[in-house]
Amino acid sequence: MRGRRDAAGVVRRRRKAWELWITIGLLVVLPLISATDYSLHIWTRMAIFLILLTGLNLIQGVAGMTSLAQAGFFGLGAYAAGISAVRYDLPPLAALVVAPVVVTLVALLVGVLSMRLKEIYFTMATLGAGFVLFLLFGRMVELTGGPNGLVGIPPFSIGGLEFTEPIMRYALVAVLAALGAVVAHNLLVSRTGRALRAYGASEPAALAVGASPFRLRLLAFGLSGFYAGVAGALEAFDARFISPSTFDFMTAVLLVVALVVSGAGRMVGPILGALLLTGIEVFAADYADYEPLIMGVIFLVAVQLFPRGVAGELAARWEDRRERAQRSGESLGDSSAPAGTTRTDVGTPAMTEELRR
Amino acid sequence: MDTGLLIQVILSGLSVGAIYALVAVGFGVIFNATGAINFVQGEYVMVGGLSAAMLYEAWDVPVLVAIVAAVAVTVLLGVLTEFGLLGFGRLRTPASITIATIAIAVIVKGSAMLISDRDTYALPSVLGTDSLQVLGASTSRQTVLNLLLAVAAVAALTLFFQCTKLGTTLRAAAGDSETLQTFGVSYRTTARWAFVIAAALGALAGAGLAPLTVMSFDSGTLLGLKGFAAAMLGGLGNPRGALAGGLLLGIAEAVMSGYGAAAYADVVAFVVLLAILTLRPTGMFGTARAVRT
Amino acid sequence: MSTGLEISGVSKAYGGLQVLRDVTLSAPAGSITAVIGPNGAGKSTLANVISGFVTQDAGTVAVDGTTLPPGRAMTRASRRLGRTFQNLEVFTGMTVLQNVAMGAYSRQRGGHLADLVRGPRARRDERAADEAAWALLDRFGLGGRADSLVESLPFGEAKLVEMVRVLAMEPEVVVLDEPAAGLPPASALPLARTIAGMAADGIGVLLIEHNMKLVMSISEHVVVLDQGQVLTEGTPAQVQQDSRVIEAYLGPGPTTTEELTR
Amino acid sequence: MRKKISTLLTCSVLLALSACGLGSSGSDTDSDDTIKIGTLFSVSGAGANLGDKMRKGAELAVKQVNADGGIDGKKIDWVFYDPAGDTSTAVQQTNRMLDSDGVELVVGGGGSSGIALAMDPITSGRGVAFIATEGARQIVEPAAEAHPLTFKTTFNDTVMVERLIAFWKANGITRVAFMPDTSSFGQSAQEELERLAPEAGIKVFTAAFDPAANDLTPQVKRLAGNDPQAYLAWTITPAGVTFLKNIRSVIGERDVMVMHGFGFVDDRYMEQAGAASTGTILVSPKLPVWDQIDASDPQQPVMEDFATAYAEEYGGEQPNVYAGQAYDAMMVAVAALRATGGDTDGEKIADAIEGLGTHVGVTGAFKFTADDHSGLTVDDVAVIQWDGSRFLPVE
Repeated sequence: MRGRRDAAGVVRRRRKAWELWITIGLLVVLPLISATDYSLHIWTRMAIFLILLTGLNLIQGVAGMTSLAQAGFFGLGAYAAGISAVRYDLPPLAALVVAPVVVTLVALLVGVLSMRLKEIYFTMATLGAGFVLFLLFGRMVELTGGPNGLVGIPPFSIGGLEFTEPIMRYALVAVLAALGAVVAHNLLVSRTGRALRAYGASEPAALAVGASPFRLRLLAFGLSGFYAGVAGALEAFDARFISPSTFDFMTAVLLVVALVVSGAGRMVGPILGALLLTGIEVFAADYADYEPLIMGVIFLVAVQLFPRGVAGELAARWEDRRERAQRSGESLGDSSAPAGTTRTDVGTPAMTEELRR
Repeated sequence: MDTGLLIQVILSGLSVGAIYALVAVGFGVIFNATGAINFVQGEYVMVGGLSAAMLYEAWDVPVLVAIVAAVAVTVLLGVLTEFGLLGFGRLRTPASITIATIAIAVIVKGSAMLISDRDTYALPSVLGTDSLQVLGASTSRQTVLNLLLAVAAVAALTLFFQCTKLGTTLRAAAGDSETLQTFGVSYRTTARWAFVIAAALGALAGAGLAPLTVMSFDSGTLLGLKGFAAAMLGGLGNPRGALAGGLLLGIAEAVMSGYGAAAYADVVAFVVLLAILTLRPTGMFGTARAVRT
Repeated sequence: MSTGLEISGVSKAYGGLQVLRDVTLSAPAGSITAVIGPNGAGKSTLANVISGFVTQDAGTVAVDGTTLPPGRAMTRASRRLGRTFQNLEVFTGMTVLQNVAMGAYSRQRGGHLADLVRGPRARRDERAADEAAWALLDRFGLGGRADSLVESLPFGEAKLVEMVRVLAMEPEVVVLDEPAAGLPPASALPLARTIAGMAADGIGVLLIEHNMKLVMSISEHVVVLDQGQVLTEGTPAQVQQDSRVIEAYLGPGPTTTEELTR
Repeated sequence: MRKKISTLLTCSVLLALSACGLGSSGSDTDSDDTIKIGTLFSVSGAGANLGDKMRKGAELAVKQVNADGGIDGKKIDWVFYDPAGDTSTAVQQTNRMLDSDGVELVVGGGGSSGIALAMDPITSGRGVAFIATEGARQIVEPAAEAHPLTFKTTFNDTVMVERLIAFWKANGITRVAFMPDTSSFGQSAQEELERLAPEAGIKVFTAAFDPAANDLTPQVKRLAGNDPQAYLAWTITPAGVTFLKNIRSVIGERDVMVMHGFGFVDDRYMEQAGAASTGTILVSPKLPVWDQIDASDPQQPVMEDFATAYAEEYGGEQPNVYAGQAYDAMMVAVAALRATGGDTDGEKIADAIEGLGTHVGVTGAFKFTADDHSGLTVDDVAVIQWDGSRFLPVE
């Protein structure tokens, strides 16, 4: 933190951390709100979604490349952990390490093959990879148990201590989710994170400053795989039973949509997305027949209302007010300023992030 | 070498391939006009087939009338899709339009589930059910009709894109829709025409597929993804490429079912998609386009 | 003091069209060398070859005596060669401070994985880069804009940010690709002062530009490019009298008003 | 002004979604005058058609029991959830049922073996009895050691395969072409057939297919190469119709036996296959041919009452075997509750079910023991044939 810079400089650095503290704060507060077995089960699922979306945010939000492979990687992590625990009797702790490594390697392989492709083609390569993984989960019966799923996964344990109590299972996932959020935050504000975002904003300029697009995006995609591996292993040890249907194409779409709607690229996007996904799952329990239809409508309305995601929209409005305050010397947060003043267009067509990609 | 099996594999591949080709052409039309991937394309096939079968089974309407009505219903759905995507004027980049088509696909499938009450419906073939024996293998007249349908659709579209005014505008839109607007061509009208054509193609594919199997609200999704793989194989946006891609993909799956591990037949489509994207993203006949960064 | 930029025997053809034909020129450190020529003379291609965005068919590009690999634009930064772009290339969605700090990207040693842990060393590197960026912003009067999103700046200021970003790379050589394009006449003077400032810092500036007033006022050496070849070179004064230069720009023979109106 | 509205809308949508996660977690008080029975069937997503029929079967049972006074005066409070074919949703709903809805006994395992397998550890973990309506035998085997509190009212694949092999032997068939789909249903039948057929001297040639396949002629033609005397498909999905159409076009008039597993006993599917389905032989519970069974069979009146009551309740719709299995599962639960006087303790219910002796249900005569938690035998299986308009028993 630089002391002698004026308030704006200092405020900028702390604002980013503010979004990280929201994420960790929620992870701590949720079990305090309601700690029945059922709520803890919900919070655990929410935390697993948070890990998945934090990983996806690195490639989708920061690097600006849509990936439909996250559900496939999520499944690969779950099966890697489940199989090593059930078929090869690996202790759960070791399986929790093996799974992310396996998924990262596969993600790097897919990344090497598809990273040079332009936006939509990269997305379709990830769709293909995700779908091949999903089909293999259902077909390789001796290894994965096929459509019947993999039964008899032991609970997570370190040494003799078994994590069977719901509060302990939540604590395990929440701690890893918080750790994941901190690491993602570090990357986001670091030079690497900036370079990744810079690459999304202007390819030529990023090359000119010496940022290697291929290496950066491969790192982001590999990391998103690592996060999915951790989330998969936790899902395996939490549910103690995994079957292919949880990792299908619809889940891959839901993950991307939840992140885009909540604000890809922002630190607070993943936690909002995780809450949304868990809310939908709980909501779906009551209105079974109409659930797909309702979810589709909410999703379309959200995409139309917020091309840059909820958090993106809220942040943009906050920045509008802050800049107007700066220019006209009003105090920050003076809400009397006229709402919705449009930005001054720079010479080339309006360069909102949305248009630029 | 059992030639009967080889012929049967090829015939089966062509039969399924014709449907993939029709879906692939649909993807191409929308990609040319908007640059986006239309995830609703698979559901157009479902809506076409399902509405034809429901009209036939529920109200005993002659098969041909049911098919024509089904095409009309699907075209209306196409116009609604365009409105749902571009009507609000907020989505501009292909990426955001593509994500919005996913939302609409979920809505269409959800509504179809409610309307069809999760039931399955069948539509008899216009040409009767007895099979044709060809060189020791067999196929159905419906398959021949589907093949003719696919070839005719591709030929018509190729001519349409080349010769008609609207066709050239649709092709130009693929290049740069902003400049097109400066020539007074409304981006919305070209997009609407593109969705009408794609929906009609989808409905025809559905009506062609229904007699071969049964239709349910769930029949569209996987078919859409495989149709996209075929479009990529042939070269996205190129009608002839879509035909070749569809037939080749159908035959590849049939070979896997006939000779390889039949259970993995479905994996073929996505392995092909991955291979094409990494080795030759413009596909076999695609125009060299800025595909790599 | 580095010896600056040397280009020898650079040729480039697109299909049948020979865009650059055996171009040799140099931009010594601490001086401003301009490249002028009519549209289609190959100026932009030259800039792209030097900065590695285009791979030349023949010839070499060297900075401070070391030859640079053809193409591979991202290696230029670590070889201390910076460039700006004809139409503005800035990192939208990021603040002015972040845009300028990106310039120092290749000079920071920290590995990507170290950024995950962001230990003390990584934080120190980052602070150093931000400090340097602040210094540059103050020097060019952009301090107040540090936290505005770059797309909210007027065009002139955005162009300046791009130039300051190049300076943040602490380059030995800078290629300016038509910096004055699109700028109102009033900004020409501050632009000239900025470019002169760069040369004064010992940077070898290669100025590719149409604005004759700007070129002639600040360049020590001018190279005239026509149909991909070096027509002539010399001091601004020599080049302005050279008939071949006038002919290249205005076409052959004295153009009387009658000929024009016939 | 527009921006203000969109902000409010967003926040309300998000809060509403996560809030209802909190709202429902408060558990209802256990009013003592009802018995809470929880059920999961997939009425949307994959297998939706099947789930819908199962829901109606179980619903009919609850209505009948509550109509004549419930169990010793306690009415059944039926809690229903739709996992839409997704296992993780089912796991979460099961937790919710047992933790916050106060469900004391679970009937119905989501309509797919994968879901039932996932629910079993949860219900057993809480000492709650679970009566599944799904096929995979792993749900209840090994009964005594691993699944003491879990039962099911469906046929084990073993029983069906044994009946098939007996039928093939009786008709001198030694070469069979087998086409299972790649679902759990097809997969477990394939294991049983490949285990039991060789002992009976029957050669089995197998080629699987994906339930979403639109053309099975390559597999059929490939198996035809082995000149089998019978073609057997094993699926519950519409692809079974494609199988029938493809068999007719590839095999034509050659007299081979075209057969389906008990998953495909559905007259609607048969009609949709048109002429291609005439003569198809299926192994099945007796329900589809209940009017052909003479009254001496104790199961006949039970099936008749169920069929007529179901048709009355659901506008003349004919029940299929899945509705029958769901109805039986609920009735077995009710019988056990009557035996324990309404006590829903897991062990007591399990002992009661194992002590029911013969419980004549719609699907068959159940004889649950400590080691057999399916309770059905080869005699409960009928071999039926579709004559073009209805199913008829085959001698």
